[in-house]
Amino acid sequence: MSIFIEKDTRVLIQGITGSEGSFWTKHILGIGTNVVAGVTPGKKGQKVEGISVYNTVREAVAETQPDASVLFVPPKFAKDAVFEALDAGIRKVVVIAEGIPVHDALQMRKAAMNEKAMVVGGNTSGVITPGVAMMGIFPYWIDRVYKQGNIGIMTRSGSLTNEVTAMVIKAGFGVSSLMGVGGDSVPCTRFAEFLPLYEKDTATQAVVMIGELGGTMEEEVAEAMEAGIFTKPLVAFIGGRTAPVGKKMGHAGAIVSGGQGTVAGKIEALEKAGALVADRPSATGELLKEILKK
Amino acid sequence: MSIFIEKDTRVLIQGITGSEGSFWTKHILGIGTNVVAGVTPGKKGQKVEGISVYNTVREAVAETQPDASVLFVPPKFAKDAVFEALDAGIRKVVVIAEGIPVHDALQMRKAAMNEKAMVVGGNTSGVITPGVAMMGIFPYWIDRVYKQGNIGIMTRSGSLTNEVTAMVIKAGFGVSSLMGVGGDSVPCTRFAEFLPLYEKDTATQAVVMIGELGGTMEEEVAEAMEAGIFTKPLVAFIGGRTAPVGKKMGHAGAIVSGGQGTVAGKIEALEKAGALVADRPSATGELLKEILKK
Amino acid sequence: MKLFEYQAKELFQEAGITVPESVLVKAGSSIDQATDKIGFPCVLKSQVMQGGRGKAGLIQFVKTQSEAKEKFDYLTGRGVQTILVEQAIDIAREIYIAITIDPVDCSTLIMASSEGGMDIEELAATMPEKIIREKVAAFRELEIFQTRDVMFKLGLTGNAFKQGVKLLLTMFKLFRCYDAELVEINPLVVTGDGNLIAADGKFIIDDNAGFRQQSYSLSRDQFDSDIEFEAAKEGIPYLQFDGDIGLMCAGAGLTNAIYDLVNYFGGRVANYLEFGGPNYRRAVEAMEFTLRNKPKVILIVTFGTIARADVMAQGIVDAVKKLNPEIPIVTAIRGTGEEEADKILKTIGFENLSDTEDAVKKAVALAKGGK
Amino acid sequence: MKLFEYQAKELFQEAGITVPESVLVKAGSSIDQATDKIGFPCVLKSQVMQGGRGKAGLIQFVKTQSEAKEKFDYLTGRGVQTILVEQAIDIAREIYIAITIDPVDCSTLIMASSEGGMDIEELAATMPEKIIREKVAAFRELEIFQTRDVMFKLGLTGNAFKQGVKLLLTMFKLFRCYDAELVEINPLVVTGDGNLIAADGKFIIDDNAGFRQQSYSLSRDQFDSDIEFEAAKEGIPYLQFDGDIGLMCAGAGLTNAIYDLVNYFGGRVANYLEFGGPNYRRAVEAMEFTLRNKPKVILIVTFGTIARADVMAQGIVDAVKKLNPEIPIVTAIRGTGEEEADKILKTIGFENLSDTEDAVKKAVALAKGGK
Repeated sequence: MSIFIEKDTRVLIQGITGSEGSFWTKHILGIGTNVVAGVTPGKKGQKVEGISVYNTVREAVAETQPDASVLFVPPKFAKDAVFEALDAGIRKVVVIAEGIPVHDALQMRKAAMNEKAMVVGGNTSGVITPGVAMMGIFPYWIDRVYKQGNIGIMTRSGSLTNEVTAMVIKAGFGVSSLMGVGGDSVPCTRFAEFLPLYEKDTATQAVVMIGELGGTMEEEVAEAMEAGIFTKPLVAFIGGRTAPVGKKMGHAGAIVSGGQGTVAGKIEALEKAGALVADRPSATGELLKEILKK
Repeated sequence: MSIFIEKDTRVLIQGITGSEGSFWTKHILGIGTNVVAGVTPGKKGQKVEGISVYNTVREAVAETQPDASVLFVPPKFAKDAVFEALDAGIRKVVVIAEGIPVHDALQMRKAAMNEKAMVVGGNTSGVITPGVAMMGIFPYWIDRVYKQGNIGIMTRSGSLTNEVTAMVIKAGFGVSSLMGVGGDSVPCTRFAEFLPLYEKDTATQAVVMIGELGGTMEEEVAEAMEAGIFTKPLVAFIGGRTAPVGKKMGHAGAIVSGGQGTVAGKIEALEKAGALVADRPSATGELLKEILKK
Repeated sequence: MKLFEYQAKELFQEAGITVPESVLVKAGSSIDQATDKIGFPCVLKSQVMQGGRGKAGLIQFVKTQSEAKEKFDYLTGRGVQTILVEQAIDIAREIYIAITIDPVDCSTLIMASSEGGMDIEELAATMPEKIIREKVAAFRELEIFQTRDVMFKLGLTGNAFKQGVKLLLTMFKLFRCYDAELVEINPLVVTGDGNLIAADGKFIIDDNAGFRQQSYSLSRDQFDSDIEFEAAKEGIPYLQFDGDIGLMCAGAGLTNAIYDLVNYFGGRVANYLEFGGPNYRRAVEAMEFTLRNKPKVILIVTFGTIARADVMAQGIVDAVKKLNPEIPIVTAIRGTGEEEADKILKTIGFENLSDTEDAVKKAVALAKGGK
Repeated sequence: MKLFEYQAKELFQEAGITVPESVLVKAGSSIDQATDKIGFPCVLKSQVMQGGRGKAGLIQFVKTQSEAKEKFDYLTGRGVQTILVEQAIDIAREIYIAITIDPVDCSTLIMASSEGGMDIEELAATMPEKIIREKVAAFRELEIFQTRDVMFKLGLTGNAFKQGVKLLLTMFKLFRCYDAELVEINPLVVTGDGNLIAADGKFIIDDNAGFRQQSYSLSRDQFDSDIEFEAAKEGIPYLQFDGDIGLMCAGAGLTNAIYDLVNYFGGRVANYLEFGGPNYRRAVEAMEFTLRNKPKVILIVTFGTIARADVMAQGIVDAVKKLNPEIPIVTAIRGTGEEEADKILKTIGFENLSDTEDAVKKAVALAKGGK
């Protein structure tokens, strides 16, 4: 079971003929994902790793009925590609591109909300159900990170996800659904919006959230827990505890302004809501054990 | 009973201090309408016919909780005024202004659809429940036209409405709710969208539709009848039977292009759906008698 | 406001849409400079509002200087005021493309067809499946993927495809910026070397948006008659017909209905004139225009609310006194102040009727020489 | 890209927002021409990125020529490169007004307060009820009624009200057109004679939208240090601190976590440098920048997918050979190709660690003189 992508989810790859697109198509197929079609305008009739390429998403949808689409398109075309997927009726979209203009992201998220669709990203590694399928760019072949299990992981980061997930695995757990919310200041889907899905997912026993300074996404998770929308155990690691205020360190989303989005504030809110917060990545595994014993 | 405005409907008047606004406020009050507030930016504190004026609709709503608003604003500001009413939570709006740009009207109708609101007009005399209340500019004091009764009237016209309604009254009927859809090519609410309201309105026994050449509104009414959405008797008069094709005669909406919107086509569709169509205004009353005998 | 072809093409060119090279020549001047610049073969295109210019002989293809002069004289001889002299283009394919509105779902509607050159109405009637439709909801923009979709469906490739994407985005911008009701290119030509050229252009700007749009002056060629042109300049809606009953009515819907009733009772309308709305105090001008097409009778029917019956009646009295029309006048001026109107009209011996059909029947009888 | 005050005001002025009359003067040139033009009293405003310029003495009010020269020398003496000489304004009231985004409901967020001059963060903390908020959903435009609402709430009347409506619409247009993350006027001054003047301006343009925005060249005054400025020109994210452990990490999130871990284990960071993403093949430049703040140890931690561990390891080997750093280097380069990375690093005697905490602890110990 998964909250986003299953063995039989019919996956479309937009931008499949590009260098990134074709490289990752191989790996997306490698893990076992059910890729049904690819799209690159003007490349109709080509094949990538045996997958048929169409000119438009509408064509691909008419021919192959995909349920979900992962986008390997440059950031300046991300908005158009998301709109194209939504227009064609696709309701699950993953946007890998890093460097999407904020104003575009606002429209992408709004369009997704209007269509009751879930657009994940941008600036994300994507979504993976280890051992089953993925829409994204995960090194699933590294066993000490990508192992199947009962822990849902949601993250704003890339490399740090590998780091923290490795600690979860080391503690004896595995991953049900890993959702990369992305590192931008306007992610199209926010942490708290994944919670109802994890809540009803029988394969997920607990959730690990890899957050960081800036924004209010972690606070929203605390609110959802307080409101009873999410009742499973949750362990968080929040990066940027000691980051200097006002400096844009790393992710676009990772900036503190006006006393909002401080790590201290996030930790306080989460602990008040019943989450355990790891003070360093290596503590995540132990806290998971602790919270699951309760 | 009425499909839009009752004795106790709390009515706001936007543009109340203008010459048209203040003139018609007197008459709107005269028929018995429950006017609770007026709005003209910058005129807060003034009174018009004893009605308090506010600067913004939000203020008026906070203080007086109107349910509906009638707009006496120039056509170039109609869109802004409609958006202001919708923004403040008002879900029934009547737009009198003639000469609203088509692109503005598209946005007004779309905004109304998004908010599940009913915006009537523009270029309309408005809405009246004779003997009870009105939001518009009707000479309700002319008895041979504005008499209470059981016939719903919906119309694209102004003067012609007086003409046809007089014939309905002459035949011994009265009017339940008269809805002026307006003479523009993009009315914010279309004929067929009033039908579900007339259908469930116990005060309405039959409906008279005053249509004209151009557009597809009358055809949509026929479709609604065929689909069983509207099952009460309907008599129509359609102006422009002999109008020369391609000439813009009168209303912006009254133009035939590409074989669409001809009076002949409208009559055929309506008769097929079970409506009776009057060949001249004076026939309307007789046809009403005939159809109600069935 | 419907623009002339040359005005539409000016807007296209400013916005970056390729149009054929051309020179505008006025009747009365010489065509030589234009043909010197454009060269041969070229096309003389009459700048008139009339549709079907080709069939009507209003577009002339010429190969020589003498032929150009001859056809130019022929066209101006037919009353054409302005002629666009345009280079002939190397046509490989003709495409239809237009933007208009859909009032039901509030969208901007793009229509395209690989069967260019044909009238869209004709196309809709004969080959509806050949019409590509693409919609843009109110508050939304035309997205690039939509333009690609249209161009793939039109079967464009290479340069023409890229130009098509850009062209459609540009047309859309023009449509929104200029408050257009219609922007149409028909035919949009794919040339032998694979470029797109807008060979014709229709552009209708919403009159109601005049306050925020650049203004075009009215010109005689936009109208079918002198009287219509002059009435339009005065802001009085007027249409000229070939009957003998002059209508002065108030309210667009009522005027249409009266027009129908005149025909219903066997009469024929000389003109349609809207004497309501902002013009209800302008009886003198309205009657002057009504008299110009030499009707045998004037029929005045109103049923106004804002346009007060008494004010209109007084206007008619003044007009009659000033203009002394030597034809009968039938009035049915009702609505706000109608009792006062009856009295006012009585002062000049007019019996103001209350029933519309009675008034129409009387006018028809009078036109036929009865009373 | 955060613009300088004078750049923000240039955009304001072009768009029709009134700003004080001013002249820009570079360090090293004379202020005389500027003050001749502007007159006295006037204000010398240092064009630096730093907040709280007033308190820091970077804004100087001067009344005479000699005072102007003195303060100019004082400011340039403190390293300020560019000074805006601006007329003093007659201040009746100060207003705060800004536009930013709300990422949760996807709206453009207008914030205003009649308590101008104060920092919005300060205001939010001390008088949140004084902040007027107005939202515009994505795909929608700012409507006039919304601007009126804001101006009424700000208590503006007459001319200032009308100017305020126009100003806010203009700010909104600038915000959308320029892909801004923030457009702020604080204070927006109501003058004694009831006009609005933008006395200060903040403008942040989204770096990700560079492809469709006019470009501003990077300047030293936008950065806190020379190294940060030079790294930015090279496209390498770099921040300078005052510790002794130089970080070369890949991935923003991981780098942040390593920064925390160094502090956690009692170390202090000398610099933050992102050696991932597009820069993972640029080990030599990255190490050069890392060495410039004279760290006692370099800590390299990565866990990459696209940024291959073997490529990065080889880069480190090349950099060490080329730069010969005389300080210890600790590596934990993991992810795609990590086994190969171990082997590559072994060729220069490095033991590539697999555990992040081990690596951090080792670096902290080395910085403290241990091993």
